[in-house]
This record gives sequence, structure tokens and C-alpha cells, in this order.
Amino acid sequence: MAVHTRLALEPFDPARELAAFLDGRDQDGAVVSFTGVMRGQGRDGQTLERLHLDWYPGMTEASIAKIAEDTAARFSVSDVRVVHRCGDIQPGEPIVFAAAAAPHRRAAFEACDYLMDKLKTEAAFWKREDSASGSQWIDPSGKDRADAARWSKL
Amino acid sequence: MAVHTRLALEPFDPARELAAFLDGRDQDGAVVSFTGVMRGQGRDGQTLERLHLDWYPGMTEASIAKIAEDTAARFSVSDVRVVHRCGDIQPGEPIVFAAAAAPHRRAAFEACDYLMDKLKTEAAFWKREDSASGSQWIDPSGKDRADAARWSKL
Amino acid sequence: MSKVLFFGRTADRLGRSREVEIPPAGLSIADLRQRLCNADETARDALDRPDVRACVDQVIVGDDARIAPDQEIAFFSVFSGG
Amino acid sequence: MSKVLFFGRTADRLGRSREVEIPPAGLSIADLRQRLCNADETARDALDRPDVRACVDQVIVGDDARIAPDQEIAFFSVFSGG
Repeated sequence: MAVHTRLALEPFDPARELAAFLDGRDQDGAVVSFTGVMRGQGRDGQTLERLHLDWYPGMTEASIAKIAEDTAARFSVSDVRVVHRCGDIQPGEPIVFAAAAAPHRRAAFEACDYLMDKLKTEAAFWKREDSASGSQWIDPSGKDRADAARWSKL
Repeated sequence: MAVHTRLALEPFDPARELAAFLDGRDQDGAVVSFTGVMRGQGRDGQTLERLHLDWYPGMTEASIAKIAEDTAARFSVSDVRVVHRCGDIQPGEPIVFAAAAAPHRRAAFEACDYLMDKLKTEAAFWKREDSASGSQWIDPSGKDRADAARWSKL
Repeated sequence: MSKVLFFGRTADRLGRSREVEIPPAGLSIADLRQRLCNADETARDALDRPDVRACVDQVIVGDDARIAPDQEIAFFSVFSGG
Repeated sequence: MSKVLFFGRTADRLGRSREVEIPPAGLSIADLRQRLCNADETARDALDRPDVRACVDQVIVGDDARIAPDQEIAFFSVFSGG
């Protein structure tokens, strides 16, 4: 089993990540990936100029690695890959690529879903939305928290 | 909303499909993709030489398009993309790429999951596994049927 | 002559297609199936089965559906899915 | 001098870091927080809040945790997630 995680300080290409994740794979029939793209609109509908993801060098990488390893241990998956941007992110740029490979597709879907729920609530980032009307630090949404809470019932 | 489906007679590149699906996207934050790869082992553990997906030109394309359109109508998704191989497929080659884009990740996950459950049970293909010990036509597995049946309860 | 198409395990036994004569007045799927089955044992083995469906102009139909000479007809076992 | 790091909205107010003197005998997080708050109003506004957590050597700790001069200390509000 391989767990690969990376914090990206510069824009990255999700398609390249998928290509790398698929490379040489012939025993795990199912690969599910999530790509999160920076939206041009904030939660209140305002036009966003930029998303800033502040990070704590070392601790942020460790938090992502831990979430990926927990996911791999919890589901019947062969491999997990996470690439997460930090710093200033422009609309349209990828924020996160998360993927899970498994012999069966249900495990791959559940692992990727879980991975994202955890990354959205527990990864060591501080998120700020910058728009023409100012900057605003963002807490995890109630929706994100509710999504993450689904797994504690299993 | 755009629904793009394609029946591929030759090997295709899932990473390129993801790149095309992501291109120009800046209002839909969430993209979930599934890639199904031809496994080197059959259901009984035997080494597979080849998977053959027989298809009915015209009807097979229509069945895939219908599944993709039903998915787009059922979930709050912006775009759906499906590329499905047919013919002779070698171990390690992609069989299917299915992706959904949505403003919110839950809809994208559910749409992609539903899309795959339907493709695995309802797409107009006839599947044959070829191994050294012979060829065998395959029906949808009980697991695939059970997965597809989950959605009728919603 | 009209062409009847076969797919999947049905094609394994009967080949990709056979030519049949559909009378101008048409024929029911049940009649056509019977005719094909009467031609030889292989055809009977392959087609006289409840899981082998008929399709006219790419739409799955029941045994009482009528077919005209210029329609596209196919027989196949249930889809395996992708 | 030891460096105390700040992140997120805490860093917005206090900058990325401040230098503090940790005595060789060590200090509790509560003491350090108090000391920083006493320095100026901005620091009090930023740090004297229940949602601002302390972290020693990249592990989140409670207010009674002890810190030594060579440890890495940080204060920040709760993670937003990615």
C-alpha cells in the first residue's frame, strides 16, 4: 500500500496527478478522484479575487499525511494520493486533488469521500477569501461539519 | 449544463479526459471522477488475458448517453462526462472514465457513484473474460445489482 | 432480405448476423424467433431461451411486437453492464 | 530569544512571529499567553480568546503545558480545513 501526500506551494495539474496515480495499475480496478477548484464566487455570492490558504510548514503536511493514512487504514484501499495547494490561489486553480484506488469501487468511493470530508474540516489550514469588498477568514461550514460527522456513525 | 459521452473503440487516456473536463471550470468547485481499470485477475482469481466488451453500435452509445442524462437530471450537477471502452481490452487499460462536476462536493460524489452503478448494470454491453483456461461471458454481479438497487430507495 | 443481428453469447453461437426474409405484411418477433429456431439446432439452443431478448430499431420489444422488412432486428442475452 | 509563530487571523493582527524570552526553567502556556497579552492591546485582542490554541513543537497543547526555551511555539485560531 502506498500513501502519497504533497503540499503544493504553486499551481498543480490534477490530470497529471491522476496520470501518476494510474501509472502501472493493473490489480486495482477502481480509482476515484476528487478535484476541488477555486470558485470565482464566495459563499455570499460575491466575486472572489483570491483564496488564501495559510499553513504551518511541517504541521500542515503532517495533518494531511495523517488524514490520508487514517483513510487508507479505515477502508479496503490499495493507495491514496493527496495534493493540496496552499498560499494564494486564483479562481479556476485547483485547490486539492484526492484519490483512492481499490479492488472494488465502493471502497474507492467511500475512501475518497471520507478523505475529502476530513481534509475540509481537519487539515491544518486557515482559509481567507479576498474580494473587492475586503478579506474574510472562513471557518469550516456547517455543511462541512455535518458531512464529516456522518462517518462517526459508521 | 453539458453531458458528454463517448464510446471508445481504442485505448483512451483518463488523465486527458479529466483535463478536458476541468478545462475552463471556475464556478463548479467539485469534480469527482471514476476510472475503471481492466484487472489482470478474474472473479475467481484466474489470470486474465483479455476482457471483451461486445457492443451494439448505436444502441450502446444511446444507453450510455441516457444514463449520463438521467444522472445529470437527478442530481444538482453542472456537467457529466463518460468515456467507455468497447472491444478487446488488455489488463491495465482503462475501461471507463466517468466524471461529474457540481458546485458542492456531495452532489458530485453521489452523481458519479450513481453513474457508475447504472453503467455497471444497465449499459448495453456484453462482457467476456478471456483466460488461458477459456472464455466466459459475465453477467452483472450480485454486488453490482445490489449497488444499483440502493438508489431506488432514495 | 433483412439482416438479424446477434450480440454477446448469442453471437458466439450464431455469428454476428443472419439474413432472413421478412414478408411485406410483416411478422411478429415470436414468428421470427420460431423461424430462426426451426432452421437448425444451434439457433434453437441460442434463441429459444427466456433471457434472450429481441430488439427492433434498437428498442427492446416483447414477443408480440411486429416487424416490417426494412427494420433493424437484433437478438441478445441480457446486458452485462460495462 | 525564542520565536512564537502566528497563523491565520491571529497572524493578521500580530504578524508572522514575535520574539520572546523563555526562562531556562520554562514557562506554562498560560504564563506565556499572559505575557504576550500584557505587551499590548492588539496582542490581548488576538490571543485572549478561547478559540486561540497553543501548539508546542507542532502539537496542540492545553494552557498548563510547559515550554522550554528551545521549543517551537505557535498560536492560532481553529483550523478552517482545506
